[in-house]
Amino acid sequence: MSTVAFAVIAILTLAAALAAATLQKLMHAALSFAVMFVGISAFFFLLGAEFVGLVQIFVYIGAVAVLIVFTILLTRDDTGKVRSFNWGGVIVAIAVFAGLVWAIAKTKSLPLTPSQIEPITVQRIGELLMTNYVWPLQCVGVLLTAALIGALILVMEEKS
Amino acid sequence: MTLPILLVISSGLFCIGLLAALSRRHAIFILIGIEMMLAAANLNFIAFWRFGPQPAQPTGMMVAIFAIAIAAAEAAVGLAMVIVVYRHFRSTNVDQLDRLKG
Amino acid sequence: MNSWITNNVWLIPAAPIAASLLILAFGKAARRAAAAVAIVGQIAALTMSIFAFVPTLHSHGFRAVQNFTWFTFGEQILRIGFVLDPLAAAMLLMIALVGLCIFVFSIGYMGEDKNFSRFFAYLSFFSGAMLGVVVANSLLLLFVFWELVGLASYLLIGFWIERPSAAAAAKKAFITTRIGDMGFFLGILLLYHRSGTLLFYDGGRGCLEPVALSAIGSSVTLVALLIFCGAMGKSGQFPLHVWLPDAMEGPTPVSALIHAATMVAAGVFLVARVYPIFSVGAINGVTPSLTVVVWIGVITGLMAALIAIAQFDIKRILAYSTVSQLGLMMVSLGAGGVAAGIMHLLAHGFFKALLFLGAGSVIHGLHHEQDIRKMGGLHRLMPITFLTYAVGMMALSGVPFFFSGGWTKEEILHATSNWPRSHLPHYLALIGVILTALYMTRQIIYVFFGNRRAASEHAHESPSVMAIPLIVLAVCAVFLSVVLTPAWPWLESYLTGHPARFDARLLIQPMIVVSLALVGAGVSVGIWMYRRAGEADPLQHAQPALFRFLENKMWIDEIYGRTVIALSAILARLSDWMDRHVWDALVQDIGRIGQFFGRVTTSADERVINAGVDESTSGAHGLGRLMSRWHSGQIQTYLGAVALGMLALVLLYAWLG
Amino acid sequence: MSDSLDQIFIHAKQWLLSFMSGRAPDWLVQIISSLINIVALLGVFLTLFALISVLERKILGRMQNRYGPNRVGPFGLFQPVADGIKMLIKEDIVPARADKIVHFLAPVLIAAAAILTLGVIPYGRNMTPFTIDGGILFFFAVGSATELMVFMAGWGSNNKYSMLGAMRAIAQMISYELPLIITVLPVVMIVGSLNPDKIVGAQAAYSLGFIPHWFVFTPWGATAFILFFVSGLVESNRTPFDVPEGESEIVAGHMTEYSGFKYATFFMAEYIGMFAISGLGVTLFLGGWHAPVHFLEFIPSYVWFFVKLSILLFVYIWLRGTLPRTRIDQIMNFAWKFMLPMAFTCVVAAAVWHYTGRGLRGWLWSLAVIAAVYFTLSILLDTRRKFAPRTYRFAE
Repeated sequence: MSTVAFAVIAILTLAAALAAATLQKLMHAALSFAVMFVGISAFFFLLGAEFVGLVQIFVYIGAVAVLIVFTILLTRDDTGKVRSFNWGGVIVAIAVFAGLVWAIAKTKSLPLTPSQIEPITVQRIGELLMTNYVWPLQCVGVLLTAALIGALILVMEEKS
Repeated sequence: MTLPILLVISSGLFCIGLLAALSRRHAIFILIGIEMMLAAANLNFIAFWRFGPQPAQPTGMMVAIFAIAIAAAEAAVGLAMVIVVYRHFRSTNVDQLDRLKG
Repeated sequence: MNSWITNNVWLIPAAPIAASLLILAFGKAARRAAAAVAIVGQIAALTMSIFAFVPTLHSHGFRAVQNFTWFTFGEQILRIGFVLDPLAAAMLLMIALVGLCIFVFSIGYMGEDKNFSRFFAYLSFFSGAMLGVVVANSLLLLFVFWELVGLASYLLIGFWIERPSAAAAAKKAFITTRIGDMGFFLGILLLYHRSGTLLFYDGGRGCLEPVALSAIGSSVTLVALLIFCGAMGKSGQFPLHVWLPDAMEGPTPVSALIHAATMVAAGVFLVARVYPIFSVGAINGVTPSLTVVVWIGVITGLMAALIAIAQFDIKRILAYSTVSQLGLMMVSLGAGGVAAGIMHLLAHGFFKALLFLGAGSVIHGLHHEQDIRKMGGLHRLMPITFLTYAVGMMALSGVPFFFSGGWTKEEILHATSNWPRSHLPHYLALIGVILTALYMTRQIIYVFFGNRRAASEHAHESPSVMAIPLIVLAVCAVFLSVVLTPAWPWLESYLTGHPARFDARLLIQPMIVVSLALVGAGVSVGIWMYRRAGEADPLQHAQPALFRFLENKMWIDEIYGRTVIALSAILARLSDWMDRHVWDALVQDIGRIGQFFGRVTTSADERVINAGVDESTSGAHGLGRLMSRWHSGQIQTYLGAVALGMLALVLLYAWLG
Repeated sequence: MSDSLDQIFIHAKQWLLSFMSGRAPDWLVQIISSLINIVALLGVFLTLFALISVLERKILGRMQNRYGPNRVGPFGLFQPVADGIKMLIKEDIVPARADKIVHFLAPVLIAAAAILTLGVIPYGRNMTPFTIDGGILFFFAVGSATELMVFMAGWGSNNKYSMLGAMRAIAQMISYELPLIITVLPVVMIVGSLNPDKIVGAQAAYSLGFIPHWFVFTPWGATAFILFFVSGLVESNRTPFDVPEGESEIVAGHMTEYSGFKYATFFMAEYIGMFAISGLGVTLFLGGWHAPVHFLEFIPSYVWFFVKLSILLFVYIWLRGTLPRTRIDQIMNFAWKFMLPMAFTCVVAAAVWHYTGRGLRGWLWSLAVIAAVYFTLSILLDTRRKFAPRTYRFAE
């Protein structure tokens, strides 16, 4: 059952990603991008990282995707209509993919089955965030504040 | 569901992100591509955590959580920059943005 | 016994640094608040220093150490810490007290400056970093604070950034000290490599404790000399002294704080701190590294004293005097008189700060005139400044019995006379003492006596906010002598850990007589020579060539300009030439190869078009464009290159592993 | 007796599943079990939707001194059936220049997201359809997707009114999502879990037998509940925050270009969103399915839940009948200048409450914190001047 689910999710995610990368209309690409994140979150659920999956949906679909569509709205221009595609990128991407797959295939020692564990509860994550990872957490907080302020200052209209 | 397959999927995602970042002229696509690559990296973190020798320690999850937070910040700033660039150049086509001097 | 401050020594440097950050956060407008915050921070540091001083009094050889892990990478655990011992406590007290006086003085001196609050931010920052140097218990932590001190000094020397000379002086100071710091850093690395620790005291395992010292082995001399390089840079020892006189471009309180009382003393302090490294394997108190220290110190001391005689800028004279006194301290350290050197350092901190602030007061009163030939007759117009300046002058010249400098100088002479290797440093030090008295007499006659010259017509006494610090420092300079006398060498015993006894007979010693005679000789020669000094210097009349030699600082700057700097200029031209003719040509050739490929693919394209396959033409066209755009400056091209590079790395890694 | 009544639905489900066990593979049983949950959920809430849609009109009618629907069936109760039939057989119009796929997907996805959020709320003892460890987070994660759907609706219609409405909706939803989530934080903090069942469990006790330990009875809880409720109003685009739909200004906002069943789907999604957010409010602050006094525990738990839910829904309708529409700038100012600071204050007050011993002392302390911030804010925002009765000056 989970194999079937896995296969479905994998196909869905990759298809959505491909759509996000190649669709002509920006808005469709952005929406496919959101779908892809749902797929990745589903992977996280399957792998037992429910919390990360939920955070991913929360952040990407609730915030980043909305930001992207807003930006698309604010920067509508006609140059988007011109067919503009760089085939060199395709080659590079395929080369990188082939290289990565070759490297993965060449590595013999990859484990095939996940080890059995207790599910990681949200409480445990919270405790870790407040103990072992408290400094990274603070840093990320500062980073997010700085990014917020920076983004605001960037887009503020200049007074004339 | 084995680690190699997961890795192949995530490298596939990564390369599609790379494709978007390299091939599309619109600045937003580059951002989308970068977010995709970050997501692929997150998938790798989670996969390695789950299949790794110490899954009781959720280090991979933690890194993924922080990576998501940082990616969000990056997206916010990146999109703000796209808007500023658009205001300035009336274009979001990265081909036309090769001047250092505004 | 262990009060809370011994466990929280880090608070002392933290207070001024926090004040500094706070001031910077306020912004430019908050002038009063800036001064208030800086002074509150400094008072906090002073109070805590006093609290830290108290427990060190109770037991001899007191030492409180707190170490903690900074970070871990792999197997290596890097630990840093703070230490409180008599050396640190005495330095803390001196720095905090002198610093406070200078802060207060600066309110008056810098009153009209438009960057008033920035000045106080830098001052506080400097003070905090300097206190940090003193309490660091790890060579690495010390180095960090050391560099912060260097940064603060750079910022403060170049404070009046709109003056090109100030900017140049700041750069010169930064680069010159950096040369020394390079050696220092190499020394740290070598020490870490050999001993595996950078902590000074670590319950028997620190790098100043026997186990680690014996582990260093034969390279100990090299380690010591490399560390001494850092000390030479900071303390302005020959041949790295050239930056210190130029640093007088900074505001006078800065000169007082950094380039007289504290920062330049850091080098002496460093040598004293790591003294065990210098003295490993000493025979009769002599090691190769200490011998180097002695000779460097002697050369510096004598040379700077000579140059000081022929200077006309009131601050430059003091600057060369500082260099000379630092040389004396180094001599003392090298000759085995560690306590004497440190005592001179402490006493010097007070009276040299006093002299600089006095000079500042004169400069302020004369509307920023610094040339002593244009001063004169100020002893009536500026009585407080004159009296305090005279106290400082006598302390510096080493007048015995009543002034702190006299006793410490006498101790140093004592130490040098006992040095077994050679007696030459001793005699040279004696000459240095005479010269010190001579140039100080010259200066005071020029400035305060004689006719009123051009600049002193409209002179006025400084406001009380500037006068009070002068008085406080003068009182310190006098009363410090109480604890320095050989009859009751309290400070020495405090530093060395041997109990002190009162013995009035020790007041009269041969060395006292000698130094009294020397000082007397210096002063009377000075009075005789300069009694009728006018616009032109008597020495200039008598020995024009010699005077020119000294006035131009023995042409050391010029020598550097002809040798070191010229060499680096040649190197820069060479690399510029390489850039233009070799690398650029290479890049262009690569570009031509790219173009060639482009042409090849373009011609291939045309054939494909002739074959008439539409889809593949656009593909090949894209490929051709990709090739010909090899150097386009497009962000995506770069991204692609990055991706390919990553791919290469992955492949390499997979292939190897 | 009361116990069996309480668990009657659970037993019924187990009875149904008992036919399967042994005969079907495990995964099939799992799927069937989930399907039963889904069907039950849909059945209950679609019925509730129908009921509320007619009740709203009736109650509004009462408030506005008119009858409301009373033609179809007894008391007009079959009105929703008639409406449904009407909607189904209406022509489905898609604008010619619309982005057809997006236009089609928007209502579908918005309804799906709304229904998904229902899945994690505990409706009664052992009656949580899907137990997820991070249930609250799930709720908000799925709920935040709604914004994207609204945007899709606005964009897909290719109509400026639609786009404007969608922009307004997203702006206010994003602004109020912050206070909404932050007011949930104190509860999560105090309970130490994101699991809705545990949150309900933490409110189970009673003091003196009749004061329930619901979070709404603490100062921070009460404040947070009010803030939560207001944010919920905005999130479900209800009056007085129905600017996005503002019929009199921009036709019907992002739903302008929808007709027939798609429009009905939007409508349904909106109501279901309202149910979900009220249900979450009940779970977080009003003790979930617990009875208000101890001796009433014999009444089945799900009854209590739905009673509380109905009361909240009545307040929604009541507000709609009472308050006029606010301006968009007022909404935004209110969100960022008042709601957000107060929400943070709730977090602080909850921490104060916890560290002063959760007793009467903690109660008073947290009240003091909230009052202090409230009055400071009211001074800073100068409410006295802004919200004083207006004086009109006429040309003389």
